[in-house]
Amino acid sequence: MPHHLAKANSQPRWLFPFVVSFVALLCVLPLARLVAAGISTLFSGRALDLLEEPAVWSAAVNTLTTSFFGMVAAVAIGGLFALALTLADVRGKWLLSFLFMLPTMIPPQVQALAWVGMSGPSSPLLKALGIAPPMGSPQPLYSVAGIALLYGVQHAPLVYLALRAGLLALPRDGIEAAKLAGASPWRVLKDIILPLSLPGIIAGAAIAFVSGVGNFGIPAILGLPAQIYTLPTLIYSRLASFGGNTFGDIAVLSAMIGLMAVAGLQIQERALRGRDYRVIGLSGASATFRLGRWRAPLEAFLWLLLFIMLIAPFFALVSASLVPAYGVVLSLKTASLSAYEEILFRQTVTRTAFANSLFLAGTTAFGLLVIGVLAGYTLTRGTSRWTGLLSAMIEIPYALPGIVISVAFVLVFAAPLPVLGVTIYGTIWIILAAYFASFLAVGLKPVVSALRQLDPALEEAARLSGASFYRRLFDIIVPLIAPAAGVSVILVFLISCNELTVSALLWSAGTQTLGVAIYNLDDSGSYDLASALSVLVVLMVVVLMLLLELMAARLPKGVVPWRN
Amino acid sequence: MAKLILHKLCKDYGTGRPAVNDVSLDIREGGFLALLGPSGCGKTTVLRMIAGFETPSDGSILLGERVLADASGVVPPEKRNMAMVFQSYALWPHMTVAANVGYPLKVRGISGERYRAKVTDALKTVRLEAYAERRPADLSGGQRQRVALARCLVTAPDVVLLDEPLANLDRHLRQEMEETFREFHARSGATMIYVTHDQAEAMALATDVAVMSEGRLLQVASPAEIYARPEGRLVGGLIGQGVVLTLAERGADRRDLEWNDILARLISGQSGEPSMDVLVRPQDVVLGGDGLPAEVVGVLFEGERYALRLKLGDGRLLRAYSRTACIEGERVAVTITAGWRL
Amino acid sequence: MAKLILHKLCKDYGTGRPAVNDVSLDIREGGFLALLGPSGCGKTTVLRMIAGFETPSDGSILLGERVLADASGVVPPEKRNMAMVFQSYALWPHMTVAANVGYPLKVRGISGERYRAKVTDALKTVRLEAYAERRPADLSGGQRQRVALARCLVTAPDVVLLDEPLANLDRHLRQEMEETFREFHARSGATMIYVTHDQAEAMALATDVAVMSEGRLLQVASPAEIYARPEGRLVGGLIGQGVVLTLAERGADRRDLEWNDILARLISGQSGEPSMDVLVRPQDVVLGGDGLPAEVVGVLFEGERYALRLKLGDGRLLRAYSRTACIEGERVAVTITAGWRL
Amino acid sequence: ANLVLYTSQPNEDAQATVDGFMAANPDIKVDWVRDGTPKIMAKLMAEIEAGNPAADVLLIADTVTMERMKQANHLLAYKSPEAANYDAALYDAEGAYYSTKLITTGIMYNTAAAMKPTKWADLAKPEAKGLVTMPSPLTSGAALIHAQTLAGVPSLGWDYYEALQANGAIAAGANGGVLKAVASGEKAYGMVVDFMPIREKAKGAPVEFVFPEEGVSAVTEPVAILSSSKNAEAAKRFVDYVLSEKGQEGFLKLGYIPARNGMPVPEGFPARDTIKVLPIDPAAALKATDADLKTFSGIFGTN
Ligand SMILES: Nc1ncnc2c1ncn2[C@@H]1O[C@H](COP(=O)(O)OP(=O)(O)OP(=O)(O)O)[C@@H](O)[C@H]1O
Ligand SMILES: Nc1ncnc2c1ncn2[C@@H]1O[C@H](COP(=O)(O)OP(=O)(O)OP(=O)(O)O)[C@@H](O)[C@H]1O
Ligand SMILES: [Mg+2]
Ligand SMILES: [Mg+2]
Repeated sequence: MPHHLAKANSQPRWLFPFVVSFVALLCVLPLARLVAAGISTLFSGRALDLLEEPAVWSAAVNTLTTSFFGMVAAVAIGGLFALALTLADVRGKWLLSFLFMLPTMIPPQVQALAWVGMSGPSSPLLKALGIAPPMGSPQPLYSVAGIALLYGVQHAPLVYLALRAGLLALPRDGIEAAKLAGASPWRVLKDIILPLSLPGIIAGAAIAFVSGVGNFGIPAILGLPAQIYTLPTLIYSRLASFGGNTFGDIAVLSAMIGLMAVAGLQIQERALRGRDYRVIGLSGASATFRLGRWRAPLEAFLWLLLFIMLIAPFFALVSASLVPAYGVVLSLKTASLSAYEEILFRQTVTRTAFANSLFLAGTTAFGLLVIGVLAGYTLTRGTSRWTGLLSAMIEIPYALPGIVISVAFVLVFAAPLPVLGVTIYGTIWIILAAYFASFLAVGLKPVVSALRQLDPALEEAARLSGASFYRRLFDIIVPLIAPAAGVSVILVFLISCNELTVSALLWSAGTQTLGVAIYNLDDSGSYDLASALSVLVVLMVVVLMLLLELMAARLPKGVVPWRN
Repeated sequence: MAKLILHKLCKDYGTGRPAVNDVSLDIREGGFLALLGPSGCGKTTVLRMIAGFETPSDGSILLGERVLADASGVVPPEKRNMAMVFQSYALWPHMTVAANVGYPLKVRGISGERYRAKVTDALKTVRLEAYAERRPADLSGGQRQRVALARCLVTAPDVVLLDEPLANLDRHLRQEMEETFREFHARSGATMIYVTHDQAEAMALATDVAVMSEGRLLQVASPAEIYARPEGRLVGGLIGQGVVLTLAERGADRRDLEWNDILARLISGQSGEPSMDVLVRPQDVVLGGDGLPAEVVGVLFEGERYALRLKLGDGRLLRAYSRTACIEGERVAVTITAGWRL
Repeated sequence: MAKLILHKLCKDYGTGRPAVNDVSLDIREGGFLALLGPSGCGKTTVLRMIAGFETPSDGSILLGERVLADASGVVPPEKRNMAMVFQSYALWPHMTVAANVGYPLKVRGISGERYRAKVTDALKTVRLEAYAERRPADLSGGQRQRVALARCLVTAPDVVLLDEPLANLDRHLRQEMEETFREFHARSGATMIYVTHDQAEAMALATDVAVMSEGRLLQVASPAEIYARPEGRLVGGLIGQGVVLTLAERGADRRDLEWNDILARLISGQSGEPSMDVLVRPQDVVLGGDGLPAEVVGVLFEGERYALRLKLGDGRLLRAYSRTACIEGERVAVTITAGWRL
Repeated sequence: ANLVLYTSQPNEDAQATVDGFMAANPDIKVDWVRDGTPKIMAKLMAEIEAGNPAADVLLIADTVTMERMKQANHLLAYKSPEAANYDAALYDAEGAYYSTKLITTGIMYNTAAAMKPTKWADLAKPEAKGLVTMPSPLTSGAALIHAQTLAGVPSLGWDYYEALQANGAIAAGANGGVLKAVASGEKAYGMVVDFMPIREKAKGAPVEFVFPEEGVSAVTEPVAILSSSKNAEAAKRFVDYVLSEKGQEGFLKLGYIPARNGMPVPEGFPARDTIKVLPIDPAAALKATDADLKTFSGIFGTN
């Protein structure tokens, strides 16, 4: 039966073409269309002019520095939580890790405002302590360092999630062997745990870095007062003065961001190259460290961090939702629930927005899980020379500010689709497509790093048992990378649940998302309503997480990230 | 270096059946203990408690005067100065072979020329000089095991724990490695505990042999002693290839039985009589001459000789060796030159 | 079922030295081939190519008329209907023991009563009925290996590949498992390929023994043949515990040498003469009587007997067995009853 | 197909406008999309680039943007009969766009502030050092027009902005950010559009709004029909409606100053004729935009 013969590739023939065409359709095509729109600019002298503007370069430098230091901060905070909550005998793990998911859910601009409020002249906390700076004193957060710090806070949970799955797959006996070799816990961490979880750390760092590159809310609030522009805020201000060059300009600026993302990817590949993380004879047992007298201080520190990152901004949000107008001091007298009443019972848009966002976030999360597993499999097991290019193509859309993605999607999808003759523009499907493109990188990263750690023998054993590609995917691979898959779903869900800038241009009547609804309320001066809606979103996420908790017993082990 | 004392050691993983149950054992300073026992009897668990990876559910472990583990707490593994070959090797996949082997040295602050010399030395002993820069994933099973061995022997530990360290090596390497252990033991004076399924290995290496079964310690003695004078059916069945015959007791007072004693009881057994267990090893079953008639029911070629299973007239089975080939069904005469009452 | 043919098989991992080099081998339908060879000689690699995990760099693999792998492509493992025990077990940590064992059945669409019966049966053969609901992480090393075994034997594969399947089992289980293999082989008629370091095991089980070294196939023959008539120094040194003596050739025409032949060449060797290699096995070295004088230089207790290393007057080393204890330095007389010219 | 409106009015206002129109024209259904001017423009331009703009009617912040659209031939010239009731400066002579209301930019201050400013010049005084904030023309259309307007006033000019910069004023973000900074007490004074502080004050926020003596700038939220509209008839009726007395009353109710002649002002505002609106020529302003942005950036060091 010579026709049975195939290359020794472990994947079905359609897989690579499928992944390539998915990426081509959703990631490459829109960006190519954007470049085409700006092509006249690119080839006229305008592009050069743009590159000669010092403002562009300083924005590029700001983007790089803020994202880099933001990544460092996120890796430090997220890494600390991941290590403490997966490997150490910290008490209250469940609650700590449960709460640690939530800072991502607080919209970046809200987070930034809360921090400004917390540390500025009007800070209730500082006022109570009597150390509030006088009105008009300079705000230390209005700086590159401030932006980086908030990136760190905002993206630490992403690092935590990406790293956690890798830590769970660490071989227990490898850690034991190092201990017995005489290595102190600190050395074990440095020599064994960190290097072995490098794929997870790098995945988390990359997500944090790229999230910083594309972030708009934080530099808009913290950077602009100090005239610190990053590429997204620069793009935004270019859009504000819309002219004939705008598409060309944003194409050029996007290309710069794309280059940064690709450079980041290169560094990442370099860091991982030539190493092997396959855990031989995966045991499934995980290790723990006894902290002894360090436990109490560490716990206190974790709770303090959590307070600053989550509880303080969340209270700022809650109090903003309870006062009738901005600047009114919250007291029993001034507090009212009218904003909630308005949001819940009078504004019909709220319900639509909840429904839309839940649909979008859920579909994106699970859709990208499927695609992420397939693409991750291709990228890690595949032998094609094109995998490097493919992962770059996947990376770029996430790094671009949402507004660029949405412009690109409008450009491609505003006209009816060829052949079919229908247009998805103006429907919810275009938002979904844009989410798929934007968040593929987020969904993919944890899965790829988990696949890297997997002992190939486990899959081989399944193949020899006669399991076809689909069988072993469902029976072996997915359950084995379940923690990473869970992380991928939760990350994408959280990010797309309060996503703003992608849907901002793509929504139309009836397809508002929560992010759009909050932004529009905020933008039109209804801060109380915007805050109330944000609080409701956070509560909704908490409820969803609790539902997940109830189902946890029926899910594969490790899927629910706050359970051990 | 000092005496290693296990005192009423217990370990229950919470599965209902304790994995280790009330094990008390003194291993003298610089002793070489072989731990034998069927698969799943708790050998690895004992080693893991000695190394400090598992906390005993009960009992204590002492190294000389120093309490390593008891109800009040445990000394962490990194402070015990022990070394171990893991049954699963536990190599670090992100390090090269040389880095794996050198890691315990690095931790001890040894570097430069001395580090390199020691690593090269250790790799030479396990015949892996040429593989220093490989990653564990690119090695064969036996090569991985040898890396684990080199890593274990590269420092000067007080206690060396070996969990089936030679299971994946061929006979030649095995003999070489045994030699290495013996040398290492003599040179360093470390206390060694050696888990193995290969009895010849255990007997050849150890100064003491301990036999476990189902979490309990059955007997500890020197190799010659335990081979010659096993206590109880379990140990008797486990050590050597012998079969256990149930014979009428009938006033036997010695434990060493001779052909006459056995013959008398073999031919005239009555049910209801008090009985005793007698261990008969195959090398004590001699074919030919005028013994009892038996039928060959199984012949296995072992290279050097044939291992036979024989059936006596009354259905009892015996094992024997033969230098020449036999055919199944052949009838032979057997004499049992020695038996040991368990 | 059909003949399995390896034709000029090569595998180079890109390390400079090919792991498998030009191996050609026919395994007859329903044959039971034992693959022996030192650690790292390429045994696992051969199995992995047969299973389809590695693509041969060169050569081809055929099962009867069916080409499994050649330059033009390979049949994927899932279409080969083979089963394998991995050296590293490759158990799925997320499944229970029963689910691990039953997975190949599930893939084949067997469910319900039949599934349960088969799984229970397989677990019974490896004595793990009580562990059906455990996870692999909570098992001992030998228990894991037994799960891998059960998973391998639960279906009816055409070819069974066993990579040191008994390395972590004690002697009793080992014997039982050997028995299981034999039965399975007889019942299913599957072609079996068995990698082991234990020669006795290999000889006892296999219908054919293949010896590899450094990626090359040295000899294939029946167990008795390969033991009695090994070809070349390498195989001779590998099979059995013998030593290889270099003796003057001096017109020897037979390969079976007797005491007289050996003695003559032992006492009057001149340098410069053409020489030959003669394999002398320890069981052929008899102590006592009026042989050559020798000194005991090493004594290892092996339980059943003592393994001695002897030094002849001219410094040549021999190995011998003794039922009684000897002391190092003792002088004995030896006769060599047989030798084999390699 | 439904009439599609792109607007930058706040949500509730947009809904109210559309509701009013549909009540008056029950046969026309309106879909509307609301976003900040830059975003809605980005969306529209991308649609135009893709050759399939969805919008029929635009109702967005400023005439300068409309002028740009007009010069690119994206707007339909329509002579509305209602134009007669409007000051000629408030609509395009060719009928490409019509102002619908006046949104002025004045000064707001936190009631805790030491000085009560009455004119623009007060913000450059030492009392206000480091306490002034304003929206950036780079982010806000209203802020751009405001800067261009003040720059055209002889007593102020770009020198005024230089003085502000020297006095530690910052220019960032949009009007909402200014409102928050002043209301929360982070800053004491801000340049901001009128309706925000007036509404917030009514809700109890500690802020005040003043119309400075020199006069205020205004954006006029013009309405226009896209030349690509497939619903031109309905679009024309929409334009007529917002310019009609009925439509203008709607804006009044929402708290805006109607552009139509002879209309009252909303509560909290001084009488219409006491508000001195500084003039601006959209075409000239458009031409000067790039240069003005550069000047502004030069002063404030933004880009
Ligand atoms: N993935 C790999 N990359 C490079 N070299 C490899 C790889 N796998 C095995 N080798 C090398 O190929 C040779 C043969 O390996 P193989 O695993 O087949 O040996 P083996 O005969 O099974 O040995 P053992 O008895 O120790 O298991 C070894 O020298 C090994 O180092
Ligand atoms: N983590 C665990 N949780 C629960 N039971 C365990 C765990 N580890 C081992 N056991 C059980 O404890 C018993 C003893 O295990 P141990 O690993 O000590 O056996 P062993 O003597 O080393 O066996 P082998 O020779 O097969 O390696 C076994 O029955 C095993 O199933
Ligand atoms: Mg064990
Ligand atoms: Mg092998």
